[in-house]
Amino acid sequence: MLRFVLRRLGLTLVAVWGALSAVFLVLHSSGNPAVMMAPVGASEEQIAALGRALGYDRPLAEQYVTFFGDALRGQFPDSLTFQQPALTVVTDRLPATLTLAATALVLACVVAAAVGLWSGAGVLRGRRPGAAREWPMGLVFLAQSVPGFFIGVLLVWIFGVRLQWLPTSGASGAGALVLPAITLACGVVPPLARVFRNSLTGELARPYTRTGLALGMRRGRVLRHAAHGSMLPTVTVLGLEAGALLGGTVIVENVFSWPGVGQLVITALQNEDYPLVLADLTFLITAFVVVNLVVDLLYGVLDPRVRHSNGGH
Amino acid sequence: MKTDTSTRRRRFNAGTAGAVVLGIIVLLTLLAPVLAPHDPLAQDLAHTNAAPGEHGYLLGTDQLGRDLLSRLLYGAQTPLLVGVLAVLCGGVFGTALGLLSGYARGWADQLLSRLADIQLALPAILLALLILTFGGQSTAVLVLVIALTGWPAYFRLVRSRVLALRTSAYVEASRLQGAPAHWIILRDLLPGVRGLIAVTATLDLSRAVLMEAGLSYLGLGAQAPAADWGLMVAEGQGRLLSSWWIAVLPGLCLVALVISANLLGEHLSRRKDTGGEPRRALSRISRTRTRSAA
Amino acid sequence: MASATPTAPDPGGPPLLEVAGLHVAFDGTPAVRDATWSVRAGEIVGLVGESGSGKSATGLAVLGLHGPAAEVTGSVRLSGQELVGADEAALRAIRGRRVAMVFQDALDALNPYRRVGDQIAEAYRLHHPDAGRAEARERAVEMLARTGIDRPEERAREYPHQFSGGMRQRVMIALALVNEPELIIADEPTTALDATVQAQVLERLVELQREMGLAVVLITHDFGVVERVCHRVVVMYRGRVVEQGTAAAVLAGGRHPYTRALVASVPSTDDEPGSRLPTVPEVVRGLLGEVDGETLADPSLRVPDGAVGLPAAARETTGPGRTGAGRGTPTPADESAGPGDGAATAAVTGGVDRADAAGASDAAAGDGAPAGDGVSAPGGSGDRAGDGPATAAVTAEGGRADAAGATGAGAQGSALADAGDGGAVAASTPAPLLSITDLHVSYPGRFGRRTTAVRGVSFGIAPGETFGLVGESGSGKSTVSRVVAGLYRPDSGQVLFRGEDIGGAGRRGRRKPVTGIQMVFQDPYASLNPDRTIGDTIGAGLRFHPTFASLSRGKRRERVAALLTEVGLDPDLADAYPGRLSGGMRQRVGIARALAPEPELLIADEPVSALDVSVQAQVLNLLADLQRDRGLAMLFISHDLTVVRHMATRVAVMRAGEIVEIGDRDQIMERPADDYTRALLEASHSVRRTAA
Amino acid sequence: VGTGTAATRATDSSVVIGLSAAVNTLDPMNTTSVGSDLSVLSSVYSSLVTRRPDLTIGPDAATSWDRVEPDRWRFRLNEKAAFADGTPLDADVVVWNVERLTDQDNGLRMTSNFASLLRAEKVDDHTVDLVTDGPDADLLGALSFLYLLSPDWTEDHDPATATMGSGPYEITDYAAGGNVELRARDDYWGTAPDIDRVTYRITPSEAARVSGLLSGELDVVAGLDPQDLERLRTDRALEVQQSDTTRMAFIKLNTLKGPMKDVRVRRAVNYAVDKESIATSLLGGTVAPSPGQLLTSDYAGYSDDTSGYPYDPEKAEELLAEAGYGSGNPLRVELTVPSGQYVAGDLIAQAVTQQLSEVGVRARINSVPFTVYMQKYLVDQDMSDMQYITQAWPTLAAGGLYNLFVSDSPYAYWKDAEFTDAVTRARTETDQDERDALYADAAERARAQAPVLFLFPQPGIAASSDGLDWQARPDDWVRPAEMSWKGND
Ligand SMILES: Nc1ncnc2c1ncn2[C@@H]1O[C@H](COP(=O)(O)OP(=O)(O)OP(=O)(O)O)[C@@H](O)[C@H]1O
Ligand SMILES: Nc1ncnc2c1ncn2[C@@H]1O[C@H](COP(=O)(O)OP(=O)(O)OP(=O)(O)O)[C@@H](O)[C@H]1O
Ligand SMILES: [Mg+2]
Ligand SMILES: [Mg+2]
Repeated sequence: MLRFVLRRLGLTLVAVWGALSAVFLVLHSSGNPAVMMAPVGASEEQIAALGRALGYDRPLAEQYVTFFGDALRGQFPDSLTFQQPALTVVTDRLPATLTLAATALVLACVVAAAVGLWSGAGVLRGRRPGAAREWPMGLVFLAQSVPGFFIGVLLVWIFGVRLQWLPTSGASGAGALVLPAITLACGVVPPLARVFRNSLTGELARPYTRTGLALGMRRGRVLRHAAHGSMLPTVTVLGLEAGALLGGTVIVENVFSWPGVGQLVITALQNEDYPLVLADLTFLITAFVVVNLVVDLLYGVLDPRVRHSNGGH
Repeated sequence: MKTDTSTRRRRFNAGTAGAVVLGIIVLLTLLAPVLAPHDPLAQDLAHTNAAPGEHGYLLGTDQLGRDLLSRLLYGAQTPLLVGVLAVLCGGVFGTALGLLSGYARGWADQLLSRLADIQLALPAILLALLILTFGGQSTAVLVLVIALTGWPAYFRLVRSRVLALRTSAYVEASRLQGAPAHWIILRDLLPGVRGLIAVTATLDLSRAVLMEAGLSYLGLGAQAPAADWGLMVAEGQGRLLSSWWIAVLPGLCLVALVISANLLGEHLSRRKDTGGEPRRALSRISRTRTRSAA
Repeated sequence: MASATPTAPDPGGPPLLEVAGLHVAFDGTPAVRDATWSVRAGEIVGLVGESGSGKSATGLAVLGLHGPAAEVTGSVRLSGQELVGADEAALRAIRGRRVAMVFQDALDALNPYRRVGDQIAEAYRLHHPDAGRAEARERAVEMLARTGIDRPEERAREYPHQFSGGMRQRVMIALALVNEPELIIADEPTTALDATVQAQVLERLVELQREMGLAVVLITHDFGVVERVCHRVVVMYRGRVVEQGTAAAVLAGGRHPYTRALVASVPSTDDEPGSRLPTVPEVVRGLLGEVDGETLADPSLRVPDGAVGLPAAARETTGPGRTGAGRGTPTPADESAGPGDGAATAAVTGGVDRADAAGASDAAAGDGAPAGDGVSAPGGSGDRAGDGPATAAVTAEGGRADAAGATGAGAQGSALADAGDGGAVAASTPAPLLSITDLHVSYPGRFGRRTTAVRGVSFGIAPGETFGLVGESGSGKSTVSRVVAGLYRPDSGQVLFRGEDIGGAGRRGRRKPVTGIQMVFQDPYASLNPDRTIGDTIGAGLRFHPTFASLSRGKRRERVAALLTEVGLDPDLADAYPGRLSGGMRQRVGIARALAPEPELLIADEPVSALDVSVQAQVLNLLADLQRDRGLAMLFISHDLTVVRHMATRVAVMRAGEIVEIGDRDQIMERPADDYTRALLEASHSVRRTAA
Repeated sequence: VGTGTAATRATDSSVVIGLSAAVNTLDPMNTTSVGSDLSVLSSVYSSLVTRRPDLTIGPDAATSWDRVEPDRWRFRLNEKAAFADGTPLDADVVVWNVERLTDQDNGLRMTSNFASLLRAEKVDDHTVDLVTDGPDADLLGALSFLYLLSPDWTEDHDPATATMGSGPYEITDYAAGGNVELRARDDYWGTAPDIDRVTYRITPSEAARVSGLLSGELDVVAGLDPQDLERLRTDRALEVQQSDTTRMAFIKLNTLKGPMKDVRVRRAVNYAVDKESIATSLLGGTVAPSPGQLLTSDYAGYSDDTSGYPYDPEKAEELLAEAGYGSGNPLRVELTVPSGQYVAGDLIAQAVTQQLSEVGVRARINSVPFTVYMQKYLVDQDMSDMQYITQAWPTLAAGGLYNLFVSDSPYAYWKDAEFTDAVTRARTETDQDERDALYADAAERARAQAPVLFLFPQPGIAASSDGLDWQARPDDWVRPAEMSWKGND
């Protein structure tokens, strides 16, 4: 088990390292960042001075090393637009994003579970998958085909503008959370519901379901056992989705003016606030990777086979 | 097994519906110059924000008085072009690497797999934003960015299938027959992943279209005054209060395009030979990225 | 075999379960038709039949476990209570409580995510709602103990995957018995298990049956099992009950030809080694005509009528499925077992397993000479001589072909068989074709550790000899075969083929396999690329062969057609994709592919274990014929001693990566020196086909 | 106290203000964003003088001032003025702040607005002199931007992330880029504001701002899109205010290189664009086309005499033909527009290109983020042929805005000796009439030489809850201290 954890940890670090290197390279391939960072109207000398101060005149390899050294310690240069440590800017915005993402995730889990169990119950009754009873899956399919921004726009239009039921922007109060959370969840429900449904019906098709019935179990109990069995793939997708959720916040936070890291990264990119982009991306990537590490570790808890095989699946 | 046949038939219909709608969209897009009643860029400042039917504009006009119907007809050009090219690039690249990596194994395989991991660790939308902001915007870059975020799906699927196939009895039989590696890859392995690739590509097309739309929506894809569905939603969303059609109609077109591609992909992936693998994998890989893109 | 001799229950007792006029259909396609049989308390009834005959469908129908997709009509009464059409609640009260089921693959039939103790306890509490958790746990542990699991307390806390196959099956039985039901329906409970383990599990089941006075319906397709444990047998064929009666009576000579054919097609320890096995379709066809006037689903089971317009000569030698030709020439083969003729004889019988339907049915009819083969046709051998290198090679090694021939000839009578065997052994000693010395092979395990699969294996195979390798699952048989074939690199040891080291131990990279060694794979479904035509698959062996590479397209096609013909398939199949083919046909294609590069050594790794009993015999016959015909040396791998005994002249027994015993077939079979071999022998229960 | 929803709000006397851009820094000396950063900070810090809603200059921390010498102004400070921590706001504070501002090494963004300011000299505790490098008529306007920090507090606080001012409000909640919350200070030395609590909600999306207004989530929003005017007006719970701003919208032409070097081409594009119809359709008729002027009428030095370029596509084609462009050799230009930065900017740019295309000019739009745009414009000095921009000089001095067009200005892309000369002379001219005459000359020169494609003032549309008493300003400020709930004293 320990080796498994270490191995996953190693892979995780490699992934983080690679992702950060990619960010670093993309940013540096666009030229001297000092040019972008210098205040408007800055002279050549000022830019050069700024470049020196931030170390952009040094060889790329050296900068690369420093960058990682600093990133490891959570140190990034000050944000240009906010004039304070870039990481602080990010962490200040964090609660908003986490609230939104967590709400959306919970919402998505509930919906996905309902959709999956609905289908599962149908299968257990002998209904064929894809039958009319599976309309929830149809909705899921629809949701999967609608761009997130368009869902947001529609929700704003219907609930914010037409019906005026709910606030459409800003992070104030629980009401304001509803529409962005739904929009964000819409992106996560389809993969989650599908995977849960598919693995649930897959589990139900496995012989142990028949064993359960042959022992005289009620359908509900059989369904519960099968749901337990389908947790593994579901949690895998959940992990990936939790990461995708962070990516999704980029758009949703923009549609709904939600003051979180997703909106921040767009602003930072637009302002070419190089340190802030770095800090923000580093944070998002790390969060994504950590979530997936947690998911990997959850495998062992969820599936005894993984636990005993010391990993490799 | 009759059960299978009948369900397949029903799905087949959904799949056909997808194919038909997709075909219609492609056809309309190709015929746009013939069908469009107006120049998609021509402005009629006297009749801005006209409601559908008003002033002889069948679907109304936008803020600049441009005919929405004409713009919608032209509006799929960029998504389709970018989508198809990106799918081609990502598909060919990912498949080739997947085949080689899966068959040859070794350090190159390790390296590529890590690369794909890393690629997955970067939420696609962020990567795209990064490259488009700092690398400049152009259709070529857009295609590359979308292809770049798409290749791991092909790579992983193909590689894992190849890993399973390479020790399969029929590949071993080919080796016993003395077949060289390239022959085995092309004749034994590639046909084995063909179905997989077809499905992945169809589903990837919807991902690519969604991503193009998402980036255009954020202002990093198609540029004004071009008629592009994603961009049109962005332009029109400020007008939802008074002129909903400007944003809603292109959005619906986008949904129709994506749904049809998805339906087709679903149908293909349910066919026996692919065993639903791509759907599962895509829901792990691309779907999540599509989401983040859109 | 430590068979738990079944004690017959009171024959006069009232039936516990009565199945009458049972029909099960899926979407209008009947799976069970008008089945009527019954079980009395304390009785073990075997439900036998080939795959797809409706055994499981019947078993599931008893407890109403079919989904709504299945139409179930007729009557199933448990102590008089009608179960067909009963409501869920009523059925639930019976399931697991009065009637329990044991399923085939216990790894899947047990919930993999839950501790086995919990599963058994849960099953108990389902029907004992008042029982507390502790009581249920105790009960679970007790049941585990009773089914023969050591340290039941501890093991109750483990998960199914931590159990071996046999253990799992015991858990499954414990699960079924925890509520002390009156009847157990066991659906192929031991099919997936090794012979030795299979014996243990069955034994335990029978013991428990006796202790608890259970009635058991044992679903199986294995007559050996039926013979050992069942009181009565119900034989199903294509959904119908074709015969039922006491086990002894049915096995001794069932009235229904199908039963007889099934019994006859299984190799038996009583058979003469190397004799031809009668095959089911031939027998059925011969005695019954078209079954129900319907076409069979599996084309390999189909007996085509009439000859197809092939040249007369070809018809005689090849006649694949063209039974018209084969059937027309049932010449007795008792004359010529002389030297040089062995090859010819083999040539004629080559692949024509259906050709001798009449002979086979004769055998089944009980004339005491089941091996009615050896359709001698000297003209045929002339034809073959024109075929090219194959025959040339055979002639060149006449002496050894001789030996092989003698082995084949052994079929004719036991007196000759001894001599033949002696010849084979003698011939193999001087110049082995393949010689393996001190082979060590390991696989990469987790965390960089390597697990050793084969340690210190040495043996040799003489040209033209069939060498058998037996051993339980995981003993390393396939590993050896893969190393020999050049698909895997050993850690150390020598693999000399024609005196050349082809093992490549210690070197890096993939080594190029030697075309002189070809392989027939176990799973006929996985061994053919579904995306390539059969002709392409077979032809590739020519394309890359040093000597055949220069052949033109047309010539290559011709050779492919000839190969298809040789293995008993229609040459037109060359343009077909494997999807259309049945398992048996696929295995023939696999054999043709292996033959294409004209190998000297053919490795057959469990070539029949994935096939249905009714097809097994055909493939075994084909292999034996080819081997004789072409003078091939063969490494024949199986976990089934009876099959190995049937095919091989020399046998090695493997266990845990080592060879525990190696020697002459008869010596191993009759005077095993090693304990493990003895255990294997005891466990292998084959039907004693005593003459009726 | 009134009734209804307004009353509920009035009792807790709070307002929610929708801002289109985030507050990026809390250091008032290090930002020039009036619409966001400074609007918020002006409630927290006080300056010597302040610009009132009617654009006149009024007192803040200074009670009175006069020009003791042409280049020396004397300010008398309010003796009660003090920071929130009790530190008095005295002459030393002013001197310290001026030092901080004028020290180039501090790299403060506000510094460039005080080019003429040399130093501050303490006269006594509550009197201070500001010395300029010459007579500067615009100094007072500039000083309305000089927000005063506490020297002691600054020693151990980072003014970018924390505040401690002498203004009527204090910040209770702020996260970089997020919403900002203000609370009225109990111990404010000046007139206590009516509104106790203020929330600035960052709402970059126009749609969200409008729907926020309609749903009552937002009380005040300025800088709305004119196309929403109609919809907003129909809502009876809202009061819509519409005015011209002090910000002029035009399309800058790069006269230094490319086709726009030719004055005929510059005039041609001016004639080719139908400003009237753009103003009507895209800006809801809220503004009138500029009569060929760089200033709006609010600027001191605005000249009423010029006449603009009427819409005359034929004349445009003629001029283009003269310059050598025609169907065989169409004029190709690039029009850069900062995406989403200016009210209706993207639409206006599209309308302009379309109209240009009607006279045979192939204009391509290049839509870029504002920072990228500014980078090219000012740092790289690589402006495209045309670029949409709106400009204003916060102090509302003609000289200030005109200074952006003088030959050596990096903003200009226009080297015109005559214009530069007139502007330079006007700046130091103390006689009001003379100065106006010089500015009129400059205006006429600019019209004739057309360094820009003249458009119209940026429309100023603001909406507020009906119950709120608030006068929208022509400049970009949104100050809660100027608001009160009706019927609430
Ligand atoms: N759920 C089902 N849907 C459709 N057809 C079925 C289903 N289950 C069984 N069948 C069909 O019914 C027939 C009988 O199947 P059954 O499983 O009873 O055979 P069996 O005798 O148990 O074979 P085996 O030895 O392979 O287990 C087969 O033709 C099979 O294809
Ligand atoms: N590719 C592999 N990687 C790791 N271990 C393997 C691999 N193939 C086989 N083994 C292990 O090597 C041992 C021998 O396997 P092998 O397949 O040779 O057995 P076998 O005798 O052919 O068994 P069976 O009768 O089940 O086919 C087993 O313990 C098996 O788990
Ligand atoms: Mg069965
Ligand atoms: Mg094996």
